[in-house]
Amino acid sequence: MSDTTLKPSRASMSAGKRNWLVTAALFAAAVVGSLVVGEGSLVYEIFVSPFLFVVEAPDLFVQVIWEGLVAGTLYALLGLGFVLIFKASGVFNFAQGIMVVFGALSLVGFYAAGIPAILSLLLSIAMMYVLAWTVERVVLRPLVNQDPLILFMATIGLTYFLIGFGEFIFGGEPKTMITEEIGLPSGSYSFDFMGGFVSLQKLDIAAAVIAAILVGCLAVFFNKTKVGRALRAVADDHQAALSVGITLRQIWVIVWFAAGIVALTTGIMWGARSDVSFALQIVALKALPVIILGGLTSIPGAIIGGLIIGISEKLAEFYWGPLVGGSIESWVPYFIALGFLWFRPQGLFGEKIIDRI
Amino acid sequence: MRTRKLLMGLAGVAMLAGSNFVAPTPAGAQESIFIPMLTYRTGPFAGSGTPIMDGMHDYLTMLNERDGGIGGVMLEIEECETAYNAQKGVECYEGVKDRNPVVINPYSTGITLQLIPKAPVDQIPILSMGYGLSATAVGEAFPWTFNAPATYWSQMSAIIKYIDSQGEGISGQTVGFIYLDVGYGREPIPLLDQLGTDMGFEVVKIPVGVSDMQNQSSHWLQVRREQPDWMIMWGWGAMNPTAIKEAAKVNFPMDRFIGVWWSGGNVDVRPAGDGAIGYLSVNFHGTGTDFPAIQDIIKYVVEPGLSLSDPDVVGDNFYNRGVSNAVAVAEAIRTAQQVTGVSVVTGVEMREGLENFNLTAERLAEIGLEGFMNPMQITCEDHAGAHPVYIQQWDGSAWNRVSDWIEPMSDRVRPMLIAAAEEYLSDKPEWQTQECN
Amino acid sequence: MFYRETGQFKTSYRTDQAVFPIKQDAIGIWVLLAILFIVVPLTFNDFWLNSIMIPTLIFSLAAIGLNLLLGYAGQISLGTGGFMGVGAYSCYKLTTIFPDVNILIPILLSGFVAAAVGVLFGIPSLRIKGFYLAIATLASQFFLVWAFGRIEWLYNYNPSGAIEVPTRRIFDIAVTGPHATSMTRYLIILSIVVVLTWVASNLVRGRIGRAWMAIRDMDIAAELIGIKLLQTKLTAFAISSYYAGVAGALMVFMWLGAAEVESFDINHSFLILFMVVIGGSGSLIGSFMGAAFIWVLPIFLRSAPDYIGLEIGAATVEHINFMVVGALIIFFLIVEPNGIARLWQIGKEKLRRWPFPY
Amino acid sequence: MNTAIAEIQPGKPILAMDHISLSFGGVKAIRDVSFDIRKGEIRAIIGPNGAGKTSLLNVINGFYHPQEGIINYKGAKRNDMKPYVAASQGIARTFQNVALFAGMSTLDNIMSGRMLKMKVALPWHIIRFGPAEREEIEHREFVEQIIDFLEIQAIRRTPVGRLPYGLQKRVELGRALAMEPELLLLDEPMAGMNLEEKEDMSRFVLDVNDQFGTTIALIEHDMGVVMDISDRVIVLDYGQKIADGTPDEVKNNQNVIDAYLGVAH
Repeated sequence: MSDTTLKPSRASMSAGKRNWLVTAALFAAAVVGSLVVGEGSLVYEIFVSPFLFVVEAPDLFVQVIWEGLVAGTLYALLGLGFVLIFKASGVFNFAQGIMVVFGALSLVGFYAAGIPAILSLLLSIAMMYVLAWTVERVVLRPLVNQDPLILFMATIGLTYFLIGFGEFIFGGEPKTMITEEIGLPSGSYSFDFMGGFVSLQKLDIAAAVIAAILVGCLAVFFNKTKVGRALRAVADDHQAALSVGITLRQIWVIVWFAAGIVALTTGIMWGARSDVSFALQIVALKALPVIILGGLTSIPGAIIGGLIIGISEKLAEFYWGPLVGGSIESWVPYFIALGFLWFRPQGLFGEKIIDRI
Repeated sequence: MRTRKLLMGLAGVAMLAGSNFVAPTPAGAQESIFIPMLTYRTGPFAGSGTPIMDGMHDYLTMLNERDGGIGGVMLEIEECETAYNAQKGVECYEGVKDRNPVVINPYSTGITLQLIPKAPVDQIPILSMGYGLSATAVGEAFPWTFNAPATYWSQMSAIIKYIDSQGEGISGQTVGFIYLDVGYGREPIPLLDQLGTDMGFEVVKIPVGVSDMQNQSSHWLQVRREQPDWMIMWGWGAMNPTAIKEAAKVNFPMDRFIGVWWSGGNVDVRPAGDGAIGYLSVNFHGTGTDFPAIQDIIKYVVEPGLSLSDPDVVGDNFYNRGVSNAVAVAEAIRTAQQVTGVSVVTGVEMREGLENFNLTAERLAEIGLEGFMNPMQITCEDHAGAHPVYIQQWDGSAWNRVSDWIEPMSDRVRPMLIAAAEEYLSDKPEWQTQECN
Repeated sequence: MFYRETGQFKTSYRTDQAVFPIKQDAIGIWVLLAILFIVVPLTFNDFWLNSIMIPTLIFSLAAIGLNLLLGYAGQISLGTGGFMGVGAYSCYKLTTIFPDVNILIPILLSGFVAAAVGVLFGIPSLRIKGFYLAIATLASQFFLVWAFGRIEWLYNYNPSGAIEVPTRRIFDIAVTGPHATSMTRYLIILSIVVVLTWVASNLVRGRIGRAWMAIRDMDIAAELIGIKLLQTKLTAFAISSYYAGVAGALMVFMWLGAAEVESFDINHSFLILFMVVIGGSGSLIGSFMGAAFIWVLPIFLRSAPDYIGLEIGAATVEHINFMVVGALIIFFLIVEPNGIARLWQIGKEKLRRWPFPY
Repeated sequence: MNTAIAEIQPGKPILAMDHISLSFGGVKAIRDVSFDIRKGEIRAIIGPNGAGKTSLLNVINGFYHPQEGIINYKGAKRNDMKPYVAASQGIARTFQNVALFAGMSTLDNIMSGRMLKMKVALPWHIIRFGPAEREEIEHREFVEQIIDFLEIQAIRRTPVGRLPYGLQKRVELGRALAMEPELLLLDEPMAGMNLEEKEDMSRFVLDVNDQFGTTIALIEHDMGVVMDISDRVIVLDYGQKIADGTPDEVKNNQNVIDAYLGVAH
């Protein structure tokens, strides 16, 4: 090997040990706490009562997990958009959130203009392509080789622009997603479960299925097609990508387009769950803890990160939120991500950050 | 390099232009009544805001078009966009305050809170109609702030009264309170807690953070766990339709789910489709277009294309909310003209007008709004008036009134308002109060 | 011609290390201060003072804080809004607990509370870098905003959940609350900002600034020349948060007059970050230019249609505003990624040589 | 750390490495290497690419911690010394790929080498008056001497990122010298230089050694330079020491010749 210098993993070794110690300490505290301090005390409320309730109402527990899974799927889709772009172009694309809104709005907008639903869907996909092409031409190309922070800022600028542009065209008021028109199911399956019931929304099931199909398509695209392989190559080596006969510019358009399709899908799903409004981009912020948890460059990371964040935030809000007055979902995901990052600073699946000197 | 030069040139031009651009200066001899509107047609709350602003704008424009203003004086209506952002709101206020605005409608509890202390100094009354700080209903303590037709506390007490009147009564029941986790949503909590103790019902509070407005699944599982008998919602913007959808998802009975009057927009219930049928919300004015005044709006404003509103939205609940607000402003101006004898009224006269405000049933009929609202009176002591409200129900396409006018529990609310006002003033020794006789 | 340093020879290291080694710059800054302290208060109306000068100064201060962290120490933070909130709430607590103490003392002390919180949330910077750190700092942003709403003690159990600024006087002149004139408030803010800017420039020119820049440019090498990373990064977080805290306290006490939790939301963090990057990261002057640009541009745009006599609805103006601001930000980043401060510097270089091009 | 560190007499070992091994995961970078560096000498470390030379320097200044073996510096065992502690005990270095602070000027870069010597506390820096200013001027004077010594007066104010490679190397040496090190580690100080620059650099290295009595350990590929300026040479190959001695001894060592000519092991 050359004189490249990998930092030995002293930190992670001791980190493992520390991790174990913390777990042990928490466990011990829980046991001691539940023995020493009785019902109603803080320790009891934190370490015992939620688990008792899990046992008491297993149907709710399953329901919470399911809701977390669905939210997690959508977070994963949001995160996927970020990761696709970051991996191929090193751009941390803050505009992913507004792209979600923009995609959903154009779909609803086309439909409202009297275009049939399926044609509207195709047109909105075309719209995402136009967006990708324009972004590459107007924003990325002049900023090539700039500092990542500058590119990040530029995507915030893009966000502002798209907010104004979207509201200018579609108006600021919320719209109803054309759920049935594009063939999404409504209603729910309910079944009895251990003395209670679990209800699964058909829409949520569809969301999970569509997300899985989308991820599958992306996987095929990346692994089986020439363009896809070039995209993977570009992350490692720009020269290699060029040798396949695809320019960097084309690759950027393609990844932004792919991220646009992911955004459109997310927009449809989330829009169907609530409504299509500019407030949706606030939800998109939830993708941030997801991608740092999974690793900025890893597609599996985004998916697993999304599920971890989704499930754990719902569990936290449901079982522990009421203890501190609720609404802890806004910050819990970040702390979960921080916890993971402390032990793996590059995220679960991210490329190892190597200190070189 | 050339672009750099160009940019520097541009910067230079911008600076020059900037030096010329002077803030709006006070007009000399004023010939119209200036009514600034702080709007939010953008941002996450635009869905609720836009129809309100349209309704308000259109009614006032209609007065200009049909009657040539009020008392022969034209109204100058100007919008300033705040996007529900408190800082932009203050900026808008600073921009208009030197132009003798007759009244400020802040349209955000956050902006209202910032303007309350400024109002007496700048002598511009604030009309926070159906929102803002409940305590400002105490006229002695807040001479310049008005929050008719009722405070949030009055409204909450009316909701509790409604619940109490249904079936077995409220005692021993559990009431869930889901609210947007900002000042607005937290406002009614003290009263709710108080009534809970007094009337023997349990309160379960479920805050929804702004970032989770459209992500409420865990909140509604909380509801499923606690199994409250009733749900009350203090929601706003994108939170409302999401909550209604989630409520349907957990099979919460819609006819036991009551929204504040800001959670009763048509845009709030439509996305939930059939799931929203049966949902209740509080209101203090009529919906639909079956009022002569609203027909006039359509005739003089909407049809000539002077309105920003989608014609379909005219008559929607929030559109009519805006109309009711405009009616209050217009009638207060008229009262001010009568009381003070000044035709081009400004803030000082307007305050008189508001304190002598008395919108009788006859007057409502006169202006083409018979039965649109309950008669409304504001006095020096009571700047809100504790007016009755009613409950309406969504049937899938329109709102239907399902209750009589419900009087709030003023005997309980008023002492709490006075206590809150006293507390507000406690650390403000220089606060300007007034005596009422 | 006039901007030339020829003939100014430094005879001691002290003069060589001065803030403005070129004489014209030093004179320029005194003239500027004279304008800001004397001409502006006498000539500007309330709108200019309240809606332009005061917010620009306050945001400049916050931007300087973030610039110390981002531009000098190289640590990205998206938690500025939260830290401003810590300053505002601490100031509120301090002045309501000690109502008779001169209000300037709580304002300046509240920065220390923000600094302490900043250090706490700066700890992850030890292991996490770049965008990972940026997002990790969002933890502080969201947690703090949540805590401001949830801990009722912070807002003295007000039913409105907001903090309302009481009137405070210095020598019988109202400096906060509704009775304080915009001129008084402007002068106080200006004085604080000038002093704290001077302090910042002292810090960045000395040992501490060099340590920050060293970890920014190459943290491993910095460690190898004897810089303690943890201590240096945390110092940067502390001082940066101090500035943000004081800016937050000033924002509520000297500008807004009351504040809800939302006054410190994530949009603020982005706003300040914009100011730093557009102004020029690693430049104190840039912080002022960025703040002025980002704050004044929308106000300018909003009143522009009036001046050219166009009738456009307020909402449409706001939409166009968003588009123009977004487009201008991208345009600026393309033309000069190092910010307005760099343009300023290039302009000065040109001026030094003028009228001889080379 | 042991604070009572003995003064080492010239000619006695200032640093002794005893059976040092370092590995990353499964890869062994250094295997069982022992050698010493005597005070006042110029010690060269040579070897083919990937021989573990830089890793060895990284071990010496505490960036890596060997899994096995003992490091003895100035009479004290110090295996897990942190880099900044190493720096504070007089070990300075330059890097194979220049590790300057690109955004800072030459002056600031070299001033940063004085960091450890500057003690004035934060409050004084805030007002930059009295002690802080005096200290700044005092160290500035020292740094100006280094700038004169390295003949880089003209680039004092230039951000180092804009300097050509040769000058950057020189600035980096300046930064290391500003630390007034007892042991100076130079990682390929002449890489990528033309003949003239190499001569200049060699002169600086010898002058530093002469004038300040600084002990120097350097990695260098140019055999001519190594043979000219070093007192003793150690040769590494595949992480193992294959020779140790004066330049002449090493030159004639069969292992060294094999390693450099690539004879199969």
